[in-house]
Amino acid sequence: MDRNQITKWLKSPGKMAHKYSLHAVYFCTGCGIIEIPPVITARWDAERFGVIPVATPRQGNLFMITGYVSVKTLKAIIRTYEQMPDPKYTVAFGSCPINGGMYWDSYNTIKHLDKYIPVDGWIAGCMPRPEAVFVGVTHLWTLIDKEMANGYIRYKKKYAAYRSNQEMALGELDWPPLYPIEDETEEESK
Amino acid sequence: MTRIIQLVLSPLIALVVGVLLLGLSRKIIARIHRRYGPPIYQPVIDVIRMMSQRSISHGSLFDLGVVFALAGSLVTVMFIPLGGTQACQPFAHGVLCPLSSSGGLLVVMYLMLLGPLGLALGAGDSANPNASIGVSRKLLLALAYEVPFLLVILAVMSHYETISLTEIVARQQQAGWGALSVPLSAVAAFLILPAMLGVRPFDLVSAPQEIASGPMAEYGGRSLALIKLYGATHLFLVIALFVDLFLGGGVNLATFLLKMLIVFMAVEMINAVLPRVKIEDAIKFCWKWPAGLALLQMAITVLSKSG
Amino acid sequence: MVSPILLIAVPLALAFLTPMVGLASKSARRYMPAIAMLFNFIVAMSLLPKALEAPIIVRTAGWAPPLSIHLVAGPLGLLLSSLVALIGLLVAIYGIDYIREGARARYDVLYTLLLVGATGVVLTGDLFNLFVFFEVLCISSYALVAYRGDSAGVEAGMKYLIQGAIGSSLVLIGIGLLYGTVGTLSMADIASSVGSVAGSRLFISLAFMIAGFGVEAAIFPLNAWLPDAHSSAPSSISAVLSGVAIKAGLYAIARVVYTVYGASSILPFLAVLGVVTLLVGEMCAFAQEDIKRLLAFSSIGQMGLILFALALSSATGISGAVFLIISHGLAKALLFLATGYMIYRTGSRDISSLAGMGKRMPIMSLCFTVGAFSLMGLPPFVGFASKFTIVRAVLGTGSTFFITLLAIGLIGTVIEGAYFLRIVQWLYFKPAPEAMPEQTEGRAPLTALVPVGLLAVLIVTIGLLPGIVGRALGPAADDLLDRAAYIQHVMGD
Amino acid sequence: MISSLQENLEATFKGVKVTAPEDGRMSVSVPSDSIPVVLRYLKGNGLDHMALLSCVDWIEDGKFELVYFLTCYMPNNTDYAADQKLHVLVRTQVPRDNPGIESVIGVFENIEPYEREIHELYGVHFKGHPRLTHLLLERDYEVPPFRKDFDTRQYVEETFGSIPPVDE
Amino acid sequence: MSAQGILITAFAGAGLSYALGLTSARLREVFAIVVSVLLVCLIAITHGQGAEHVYYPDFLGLDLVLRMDALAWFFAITVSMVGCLSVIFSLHYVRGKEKENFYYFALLLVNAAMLGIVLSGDLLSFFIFWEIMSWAAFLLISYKRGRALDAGLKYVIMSILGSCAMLLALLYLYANYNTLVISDLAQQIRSAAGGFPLWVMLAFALGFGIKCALIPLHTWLPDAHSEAPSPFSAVLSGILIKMGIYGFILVMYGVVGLKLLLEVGAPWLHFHTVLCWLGAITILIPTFIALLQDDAKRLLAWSSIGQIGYIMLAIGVATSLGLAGALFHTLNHAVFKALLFLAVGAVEYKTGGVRDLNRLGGLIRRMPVTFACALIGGLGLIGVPLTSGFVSKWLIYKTLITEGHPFLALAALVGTWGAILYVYKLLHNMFLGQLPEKYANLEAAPFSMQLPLMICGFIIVLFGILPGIPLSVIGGIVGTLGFEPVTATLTGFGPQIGPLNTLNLCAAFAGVLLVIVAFRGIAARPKPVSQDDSYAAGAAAPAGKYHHTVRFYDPLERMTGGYLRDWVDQFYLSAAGKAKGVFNGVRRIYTGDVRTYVMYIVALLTFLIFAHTAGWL
Repeated sequence: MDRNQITKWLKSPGKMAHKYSLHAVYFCTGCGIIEIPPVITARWDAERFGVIPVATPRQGNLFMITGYVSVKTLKAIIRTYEQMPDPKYTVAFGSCPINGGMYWDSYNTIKHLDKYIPVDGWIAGCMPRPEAVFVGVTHLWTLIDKEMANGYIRYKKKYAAYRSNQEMALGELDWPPLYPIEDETEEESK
Repeated sequence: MTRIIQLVLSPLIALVVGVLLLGLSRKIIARIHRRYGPPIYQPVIDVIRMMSQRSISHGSLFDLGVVFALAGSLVTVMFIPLGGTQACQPFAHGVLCPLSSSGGLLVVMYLMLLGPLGLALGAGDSANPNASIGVSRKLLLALAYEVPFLLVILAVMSHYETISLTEIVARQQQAGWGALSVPLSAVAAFLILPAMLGVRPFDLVSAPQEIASGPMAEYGGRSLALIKLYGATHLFLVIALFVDLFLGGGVNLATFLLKMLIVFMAVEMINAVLPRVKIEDAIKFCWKWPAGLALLQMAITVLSKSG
Repeated sequence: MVSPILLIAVPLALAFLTPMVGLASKSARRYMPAIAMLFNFIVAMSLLPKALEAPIIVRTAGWAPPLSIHLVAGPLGLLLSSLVALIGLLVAIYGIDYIREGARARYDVLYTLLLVGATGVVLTGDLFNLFVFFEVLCISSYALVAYRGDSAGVEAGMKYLIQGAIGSSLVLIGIGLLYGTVGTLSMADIASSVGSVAGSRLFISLAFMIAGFGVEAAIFPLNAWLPDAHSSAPSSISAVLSGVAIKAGLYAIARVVYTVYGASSILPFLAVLGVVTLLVGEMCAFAQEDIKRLLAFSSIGQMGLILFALALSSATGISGAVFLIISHGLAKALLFLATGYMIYRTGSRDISSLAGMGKRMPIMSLCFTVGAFSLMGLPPFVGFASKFTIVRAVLGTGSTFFITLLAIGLIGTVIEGAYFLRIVQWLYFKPAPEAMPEQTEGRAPLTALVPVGLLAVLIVTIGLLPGIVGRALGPAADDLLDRAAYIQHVMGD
Repeated sequence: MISSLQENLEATFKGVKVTAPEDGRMSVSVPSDSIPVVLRYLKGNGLDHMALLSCVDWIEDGKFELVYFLTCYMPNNTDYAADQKLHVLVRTQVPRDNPGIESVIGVFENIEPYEREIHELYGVHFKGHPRLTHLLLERDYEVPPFRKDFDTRQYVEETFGSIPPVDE
Repeated sequence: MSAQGILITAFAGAGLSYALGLTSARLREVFAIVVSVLLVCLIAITHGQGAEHVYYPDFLGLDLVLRMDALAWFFAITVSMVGCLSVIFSLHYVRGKEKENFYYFALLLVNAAMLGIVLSGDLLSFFIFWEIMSWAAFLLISYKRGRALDAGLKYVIMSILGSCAMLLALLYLYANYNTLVISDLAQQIRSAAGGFPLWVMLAFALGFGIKCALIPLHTWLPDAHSEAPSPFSAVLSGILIKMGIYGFILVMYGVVGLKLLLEVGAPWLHFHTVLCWLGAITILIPTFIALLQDDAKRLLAWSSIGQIGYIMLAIGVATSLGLAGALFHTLNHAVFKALLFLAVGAVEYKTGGVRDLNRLGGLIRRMPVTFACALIGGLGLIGVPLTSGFVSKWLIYKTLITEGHPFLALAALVGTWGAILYVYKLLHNMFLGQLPEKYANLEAAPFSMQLPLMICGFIIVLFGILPGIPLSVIGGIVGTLGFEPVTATLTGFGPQIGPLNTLNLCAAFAGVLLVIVAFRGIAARPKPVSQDDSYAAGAAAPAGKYHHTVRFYDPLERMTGGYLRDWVDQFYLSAAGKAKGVFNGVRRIYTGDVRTYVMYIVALLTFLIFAHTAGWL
């Protein structure tokens, strides 16, 4: 927690600001809806680290996906992710987004979330406890410091692959691609 | 020369104090919830973070509306005497009222409508139904609290028979606080203070749960930063006006800020605990109790003046 | 020097000559009324300037007043006779091509006789002579109303005949009573000796005369014949009836009340009667669907206003009344003539069939609008000048009784404005029903356009330059009001 | 009271087997084509609440068994005392190869989502249903997932397994 | 170039435009514009010349006089300017419609008649031009067929009623002072011993009140405005209503004079206080009704009535500041309302006649210039500080508060907030929000429509920042009308009236704006994005059908909608219905049976004789 070191602020205000003002769009799918409120409210109080829940993706920079991701919810997750302003970080909670977790063989859940949207941090646990969440947040700080939390850059560079995966999982998407995709032929030839 | 300094200084003070008050409000709410809450300067961090983000824009009016709102509220601050009695003496006594000599309270009232109007125009252009519902609620709420607010201001003006704010402050220095001479208006003003600030009991304009933070639904990045700053200055503005009208405006800047802090703490206490009201009930409330009190006070002052 | 007697003698002669001319060539006969009226108009206009100073007295057979029947061509008489001549001339031109079916010979004779009667009523100085010309006027108008011969025409004519006959008989009884008490028939003579006779017998004769002339002058309870007569008569006839015949009746009442009796006590009653007639006329007009009945009721309304103005007994009041007589004569004739060909074109008389006429008969509709605006009293037209003089006269009297009556009367003009403008809207702003076949032969011939156009031009020019008629109004009002001068003129030399 | 329902059920409809109601639950098995008639009859007799529609996959004898759960809204009909709440299970058999049955949306409108769910997960086609579209699943399946012969692991392997991870 | 010359050119222009129109459409349009612009220049030249001369010696015994003084010049320049703008606007608007000749003739005739009213030196020519204006406006209101006919009829019946009342009052003055020339009429009235009769003032008030739509007499305005063609409704609500105001000022201050005016009416309730309260009510009720309207032009019509309330309030206060405020607000309102109506007209022209606020949206993307001008007009109407509306409202409020009328000031201020709500509703539902499919490729309004909008916008901002230009003229006028003149520096008011300096307000605003834009420049420029890409909780917004605001202020409508129906209008309509019933009743008198007719004749005769014997006659 180097929030009060002025030199760091002066050197890289952007990074420091991102570290200590993580406005979270917590997309509560699955069992996250029960686990996240204790993180935010009085007992564990995420606000002291600057993490506040926000109403719309436009205002946030942390995207929390808590719990298993069904095929239908994936469409909403992609849409929300694309509507967030640019330096944005994604944290997946629980084992289900990692590898399908308990629903590893279910026909209706997404097994590996990072095939569809870039994920910066994983917090294991079949719904991690609030302390684990804070450990995750602090790890995210270090990632931001070391410039490794660059999911949004990967998404921009590899957008064609992500887009094709999404279309393979969901069939035809009814919103235009976020970044211009050069057509396939020229992609293969490069 | 000193006027130029004051011209630059008063908006700056407004910004800084406003932001700190916002941070303080989150701290107070946290303390009431028996949790630590973010540091006082957390809004500053939020603003820096938002400035470093690259968001979207729905058209030129979408961006300009917010700039228009912030500029309006900053200019309004210049018209309000921030402490000090003599009409615009130099900075020596911490007196700050650069432009209040040109136009007085009428200009302040009109400039105060620039902020909500600018934001409404910007949000309107964002083509999001949440924003439109938010704006419609904002304008209706404004109509609701304007009736008692105008009654209050007219009562004060006819009590002191002047439209210049500095004179009102000066008269209060000798003849005692406004709250004592026009008590019912002070109570009415305090009742509608949360509505003017858009805080908890009347926070239906930017209700995060119902309409995804209303007009700010589509704003992100730097526009959202400007909106936060506008919120801060608007907060400072309203409380400064309240202090000037009813609490004698403070001998110098320090006492003025102290009085503002007290009023702000009172409002935050209410804000921390009350749930949100529906728009119809907000209008009914504002037009019933505060308006009634203010009307009564106005009748009393008019009778006492003409009698 | 041309004497006023020619004004009556020549058209009478021409009237009786028409059948002979008819034998020679059918088409020539149609022009006879026009020639008669043209002659009359020229003579009247030439005599008018001389008559302005002093009325021209014409004695038949040179005897003294009690025996001789004499004409008194004062400024009022000549002004009205020139109005009669002018309207008669224009309607005659209009009638040349308008009347096609029916016994054309009878039409021309009766038409000229009607106008002779009107001129006679206006010019005569003798009471019985007044009655004779009045009868000539009424009988010819009964016949002309039934000219069409269809059931509606005959029935309307019959009703008009019955009421007219009763009216004339009342007038005759009145004259008889008067002759019994005074012993002479010349108005001036009666006027000079009226002062000496006891009041009540005189009043009864006055009452009879007013009731009698009132039938023809379309005063409120007595005017029941007018709507049917005007709506079923051919348009040219209803134009003349509204333009001229009613006014002759009104002139008779005025002459009787002011010159013969000098009775000032009955004037307030006449004023009230006038306003009642105005209101009833306008209200009924508003509720009408048939265009000609509407115009007929509007004539009743305007008659009420003229009666009210006459009852003011002030110089400006009377000149206002005469001005309104002139402006109403011109405008109402214009309206009837214009609707004549519109009905002929659309085939039906109700207002809804007038939709879109503005496009199909532009000139006719324009003139109709000018006439309607003039009747409503809107500024650039002659109606405004007359309404303005009347209102000025009423306010000049300063008596609250007359001012309140005027206020009620003005409500009547508002109603009139409402229904006339509704018709104007039908004309211009309602789309023409496509179903209406595009009749080409219905286009109004030249003989219709000339009179209508001339009337419209007259209305606008007099409206803009009221001085033309203004000069004659002053002496005309004095001629009516000033009994002593009238007596002195007639009896003196 | 319930027994009277049992008699006249057997009386009115032929080919209907009614098992005696024990602990408030009575089951009626009905041929598939007379389902709407029976349901309308029962609705007329106070069982006006269609609680649930479920389906059982008897893969051995090649049939789906559709079970309509009927019960009554207590407040507005007084025939049944509070403790006598009666459940009626109407069962019917549908061939497994091309399962089709008449939709009862005319009798109970609130069965619409249930019929869509059964259609989506078992593939039973309800004739006359206005909107037989997807309710819970996003993708189309050639073998509907709730059927016993649906191999989930093999499906998961070839749908999700085939999606390549996005390499760094 | 005297007043007579101006009038001749105006009326001749109207006539000639009709004549030329018969030959070629282009010629008529060019001629109409040339005449209008010529009129504006002619009037501008005659600034400052006070001339009074008889132009028609003996019309029915009175001579008609034309006079050109400061008040007349002020109104004349407003009339000709707005008239010229509406003619320019109607080039494209009317092209292709039928009866164009008639339209241009009637429009130029109305403008000419209004110039006549303003320049007339005596009450008779004032009345004549007043009547010509009324029936010419009637012809133009019912130009668009359909519902316009009843609107036109309702307008014309009320205006005839008003002019009858005015005729009575006019001639009463003539009867008492036997002159109608305003200058010497004023002297005689002031020197006359007795006070000014109240009923004459009430009759004048009725005549002018109907024309400028005060509360009980306003019912014709919403229908007339929403049915008239847009360029004419700009003229109608821009300047035709102001003729009522001009009439009030002329009679109250020109003819009767301030000293006498204060005693008109009962001692405990003076005429001008009643006028103030009427003005206050006229601000409140129509503004809240305007809030709930769905048709753009009807909303603007109700807002016109509201703004007229401001002017009446300022006139009623009878102080120099009040009158200056009233005159300045008259000019401002003419410009705002002309601009807003023309903007609505441009949108209506482009979208093929759609005015319903619930079906429009997002036009800012297709018609940015129209939106910008409409925004400036809207802000001016509200009275936002950098627009001319603010200065005139500031004047009105200042005089209301210092004269000690807090409740009137309250009505005015609440009216301002009502104005904000309905201006925002107009701008939002028409221009902001999502662009519907069918307007996706709508191109901008033609230049001939945008030019008037831009001119009006420029005037609003110019007079907002430098109010001294109009205020110097208005100060002079106030001086001539019997008050002490209002001295105004170029940028506001000196210390003695109450400090207001618009220039440092504008400088402060510009400075802060620059600082904010610079501060905002630090961050990255946002990425423009299409209108469908808006947050909808993760779901993709269905294109097109997604977002039209319907019943924008629904909560308020549910609360106050019931009370805000137009009671006065319903009362008039029911009265008209009863009157029709009475007319039908009266028609039954003529039963069609001869026997009853004869009975009538005999009845009259017996009545006459009986009355005589009873001694009445």
